[in-house]
Amino acid sequence: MNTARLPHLFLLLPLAGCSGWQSALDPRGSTAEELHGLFWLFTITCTAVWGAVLLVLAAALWRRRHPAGISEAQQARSERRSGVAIGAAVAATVVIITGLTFASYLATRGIAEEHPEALTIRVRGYQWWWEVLYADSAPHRAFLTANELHLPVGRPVRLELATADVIHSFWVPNLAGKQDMIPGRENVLVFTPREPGTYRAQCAEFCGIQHAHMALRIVVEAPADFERWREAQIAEAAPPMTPEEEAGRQVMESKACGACHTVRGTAAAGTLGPDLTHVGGRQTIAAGMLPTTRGSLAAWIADPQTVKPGNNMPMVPLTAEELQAVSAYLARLR
Amino acid sequence: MKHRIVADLSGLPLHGAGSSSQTWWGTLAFMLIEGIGFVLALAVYLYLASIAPQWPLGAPPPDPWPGTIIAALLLLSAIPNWLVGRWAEAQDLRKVRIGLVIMSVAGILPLIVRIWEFPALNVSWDSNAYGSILWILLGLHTAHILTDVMDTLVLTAVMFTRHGDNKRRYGDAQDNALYWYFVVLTWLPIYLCIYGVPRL
Amino acid sequence: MTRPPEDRDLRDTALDTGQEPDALERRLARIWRTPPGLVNALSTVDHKIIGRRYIVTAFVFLALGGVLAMLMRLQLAQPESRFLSPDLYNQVFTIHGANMMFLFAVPVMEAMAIYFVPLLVGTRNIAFPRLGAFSYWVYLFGGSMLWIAFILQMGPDVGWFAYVPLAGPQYSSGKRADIWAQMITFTEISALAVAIEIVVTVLKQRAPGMSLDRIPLVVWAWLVMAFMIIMAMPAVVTASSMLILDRLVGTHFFNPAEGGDVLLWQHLFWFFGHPEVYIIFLPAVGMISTMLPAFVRRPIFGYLPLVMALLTMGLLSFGLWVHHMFTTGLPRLGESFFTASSMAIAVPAGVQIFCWLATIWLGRPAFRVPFLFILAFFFTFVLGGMTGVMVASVPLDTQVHDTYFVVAHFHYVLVGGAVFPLLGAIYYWFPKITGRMMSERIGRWVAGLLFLGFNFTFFPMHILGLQGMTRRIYAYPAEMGWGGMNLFVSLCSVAMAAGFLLFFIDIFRSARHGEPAGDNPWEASTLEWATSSPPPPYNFVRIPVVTSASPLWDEKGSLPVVSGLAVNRRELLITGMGNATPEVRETSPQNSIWPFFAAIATSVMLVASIFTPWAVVWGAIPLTITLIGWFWPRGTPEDDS
Amino acid sequence: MMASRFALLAFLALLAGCKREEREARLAPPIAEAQGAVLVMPNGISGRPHDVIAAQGDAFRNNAYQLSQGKRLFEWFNCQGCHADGGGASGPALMNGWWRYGPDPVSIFLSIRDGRPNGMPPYRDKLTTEQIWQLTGYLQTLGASTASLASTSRNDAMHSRPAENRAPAQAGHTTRPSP
Repeated sequence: MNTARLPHLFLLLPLAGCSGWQSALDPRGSTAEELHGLFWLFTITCTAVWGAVLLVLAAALWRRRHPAGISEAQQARSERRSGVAIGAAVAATVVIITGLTFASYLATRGIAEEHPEALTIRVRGYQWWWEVLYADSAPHRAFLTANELHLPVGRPVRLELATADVIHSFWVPNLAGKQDMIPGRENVLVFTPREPGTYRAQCAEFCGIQHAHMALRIVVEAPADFERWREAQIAEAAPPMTPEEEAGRQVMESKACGACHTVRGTAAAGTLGPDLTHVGGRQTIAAGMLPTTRGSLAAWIADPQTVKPGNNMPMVPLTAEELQAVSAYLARLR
Repeated sequence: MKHRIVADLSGLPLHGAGSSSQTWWGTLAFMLIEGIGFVLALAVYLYLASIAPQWPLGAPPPDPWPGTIIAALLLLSAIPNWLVGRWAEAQDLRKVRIGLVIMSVAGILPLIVRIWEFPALNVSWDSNAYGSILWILLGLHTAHILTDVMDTLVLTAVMFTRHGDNKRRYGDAQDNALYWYFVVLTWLPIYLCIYGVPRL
Repeated sequence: MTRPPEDRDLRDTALDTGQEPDALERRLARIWRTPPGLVNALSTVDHKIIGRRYIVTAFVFLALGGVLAMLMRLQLAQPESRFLSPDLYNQVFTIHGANMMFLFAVPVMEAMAIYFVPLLVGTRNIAFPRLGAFSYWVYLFGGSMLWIAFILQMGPDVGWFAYVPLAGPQYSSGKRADIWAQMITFTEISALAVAIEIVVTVLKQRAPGMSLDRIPLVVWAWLVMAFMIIMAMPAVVTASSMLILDRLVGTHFFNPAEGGDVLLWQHLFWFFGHPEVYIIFLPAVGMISTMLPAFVRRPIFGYLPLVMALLTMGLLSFGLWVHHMFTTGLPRLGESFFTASSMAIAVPAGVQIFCWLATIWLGRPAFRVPFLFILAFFFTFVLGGMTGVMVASVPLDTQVHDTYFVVAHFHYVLVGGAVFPLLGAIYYWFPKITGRMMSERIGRWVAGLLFLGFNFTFFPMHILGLQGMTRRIYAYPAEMGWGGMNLFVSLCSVAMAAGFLLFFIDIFRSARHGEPAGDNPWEASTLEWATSSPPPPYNFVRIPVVTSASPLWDEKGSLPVVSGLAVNRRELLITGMGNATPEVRETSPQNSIWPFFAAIATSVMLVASIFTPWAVVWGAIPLTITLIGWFWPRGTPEDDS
Repeated sequence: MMASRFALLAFLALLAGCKREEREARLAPPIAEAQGAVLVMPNGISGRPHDVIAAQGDAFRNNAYQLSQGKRLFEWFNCQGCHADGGGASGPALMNGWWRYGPDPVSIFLSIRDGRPNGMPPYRDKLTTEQIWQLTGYLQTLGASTASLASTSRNDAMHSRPAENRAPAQAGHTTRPSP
């Protein structure tokens, strides 16, 4: 039977998937590393068991003859032997299962440890974007951003996960396992990013029409870079530099934009959509749909329902000049 | 394959009672299904109570009188119910007829009292989760009384026709009595939950 | 109606005069038959006719669900595809899941039970056959409702699990989630009805001598399945009723702001949902245990451990539901308990595998098509079991939960563990149902295409999941690098679809032109092969007597039977629960149109109650009338005693 | 016979539900533009808006998706700040079936878009025309004496008024008993 040879082929395939910026096989954080070890322990053990079962099956099929005229005594003996073999196999199953359960219990304990000096960030899921709040003991140093998380490398993080509407699930496979965001409850996720880089997170619990496009960037950077970023975020929005940008700010304030979005330092103070104070400095817009460029901002504002059908941003009627101006202004907000 | 006859079963009875009757098993299975439904509803009640900051939620405890009267009526009805079961076993048509009429009345009485029990809960189903689960528990039990009363009424009617004097009908009467015990028994934990738990 | 006096209590012994050789057969056929005509077709209570309808309907739903699967694969074949809109895609994956679980997998296992349990235990009809007819119509109407709703853009789009609050009143507008909830009610009513029939048939209608240790393993499996349905399905009916009440009359079961709880839904749903998997899986392994002996030419090795394994799995499956909720932030200690219990179920599953291996080891395998499906089962299901051990671990589950890894896992378990054995069982029992063999040559192609197509379609999904591809997404950005593997998966899924297509072609072809099968084409050992193919309306001319677990192998030459049953009315034997000693000669109901009417009344009530709660009140009136019509005595010979 | 007639009936009933479930996330721009063409005084001095305009509002009143969007906006734009979930506070009640400026959709549309004296601010700069129509559709279900099949249901929030699909709204609106 070639059934016995196929598994080797399959075994090679996972190796192809060992890297990626949203991959559980490429751990870059404390929790993910722990889980990665556990994953290979389980995978190797299970593959061995699976292989053993198929080998026995193949052997059983191979010896298929069994002369019809076998003696009663022989038959009874081989049945007895089979009974013993089954007993042994069951015992082995129990041992393996117990071992794996214990290993997974140990891993759970290691993961849940809290650190007093952890950086606390509140992440809130919305249909279909993420709100990120960097709290601070001094209220004026707290700030809101969206769809992008910056973390200093090596420092434990404590994410407080909540939702504004339905259940979402926060998952950065490179850093940690997932944790749901559930109405009426607050969950906490603790981990330590170990290597700088940009990772991608995605909502893992089905949350409605645009569940597929609810992504989050996680930028893990050196502590100094993180502090610089943080100070920049605390600041109010950059002032417009050109007349076009000035016109853009006026559009932002006078048209429907400001009813939902905040740009700190301007009259736009809506709280229904993502905070746009530093939108130009983020890597993506629309929760990971498009890279942040002036062009993609214009495309998004001009027709959000074609880019991301069903999302809650309406198509605000703007003239071509207004559209140009507002996208120039937003791109400037670094 | 050729047949060889090894036994003649002509002498077997034509209808069995109790565990020899299919309908008895069917009744049992229905009671199991519905019993699990009740257990789940009660579990939901206790689950909601366990996560609530206080219980009952935003309402005074329910007024216990109508529920207590129903409990008393149901417990009392167990006596004629037991008698009907015995008369049915003895295949006494006249007594079964009388008994079933009594049981029809005994089934309708708690339904009438129940009209006052819903307002006595002091909470609406759409006020909060406490009100919702209370109404569902009571509604579920009411539905069971209602179906058993319907069953009793139809059976009573059959008993007064030419189909009445038949072993099968006596079996039905026994199964109906069995089911009524179930309706009575399920009320007790529900009663305790609705009226007892908020007063703990 | 007056009958000639000699008809009263006429028994088969009276027809043994030898003057007419098949007088008994003709008499029985007249009593048990379903006459031609539409009304009679709607009235029949013959378990074989109902079972056949049930099986065919379930396979129609399988084909429809498969079409949806292919639509999804077409959509996902390339990044950011715009072939399906997100709104449509969400309906498609929801209906694919709900359809496969509620309209195919569970019903088809029940359907096989309706057809084969009476034949396997040696009786003339299933218990409460009118309930079976009712169950079928309710199932058909409920399934049709879901698909009609889909055509009308009212298809549920909340996932087959319908988590609140997404499926709740605020976030799911319109009637889509209500359609889902009421489809649940339909299918659960029909499943519970069948479960009762199976329980009573197996416990009380077994052939004399078929004591508990001689029951065919598949019947044990169906018995455990029936009990699991009885224990598990009320939970989902409770949950879906609470959902529909929340949506329709404003109750607050799942509203955290008013004392409700979102996780309550998940607890209730998975308290049903996990046993559900075993409800599908246990009959399938039962089929393997029953088919295997015919292809290795020896009785199953380890009958008792296999029965114990079935019972243990049935029991344990009720203690695992939380492993679907490992990422919801429940207390750690509880999670560890559920890890342990989830892994523990690997032990009885292992026992089964080892017993089958021993059976093959000790026997002489014949590579016929059903046996090929059993081999495909081994390869696929054991792999799915292994990934099952992985998802049972809390920490690992936090990485793979809600990713394509899980999609791969449960398709391995459900397709490998249930559909492959089921297809094997269809090849195995098709000759009994139709009297004709299916093609061995096409069958090998079917098995090969499905086995290869399945593995190449679903194995890469493990890797996709580990690479971060989450479930239930209608599109993914090209930059994720999942495009290549998704295209590969979509291409391979065509092979799988071709396998199913070929299977259906073979069914149609063989039903008309297949080689005549004879009574026992596999020379198998169980009772259903003791009667003709297809079985006559009365199943057995005389009720067989069982003296071993492999009656047709151990009774060489002639089959012991009993006589003395009445032939002037539908009569069967009620036997003791433990060792099947005959207790009563009981009647079996005649055909009736009322179950059909009752099913219509039920359907009207359920569909209307999606729109107004008052439907429960006025809808109850026709339902009551039809039920009275159903149960009102008719004074037929079946009513005598 | 009976079965086929029943099937036909069920089919027709469902067909009627068809439009109610359509989810049009994006109006075609010309339609969106036409929907904004509501003037207070069509002929410059007085007069009623054309019926066609009013009919455009129908699509928003009988479609479940549009109504739920309207409900979301009602919350998002803090209508309850003045109208208190429809019961009325500093602003008038919205669920007693009494409309100060008339019950027709166009009047409601104009009230939202252009504002009204004594405190109702104009929303023309905060909402798009489509959104104002969605809100209008939703408001009409608030005071309905019979609930539309497309009507929204309760919110996952504190319970301050009966669900919109429980009509007539006022009848079911009892004050909560105090503990």
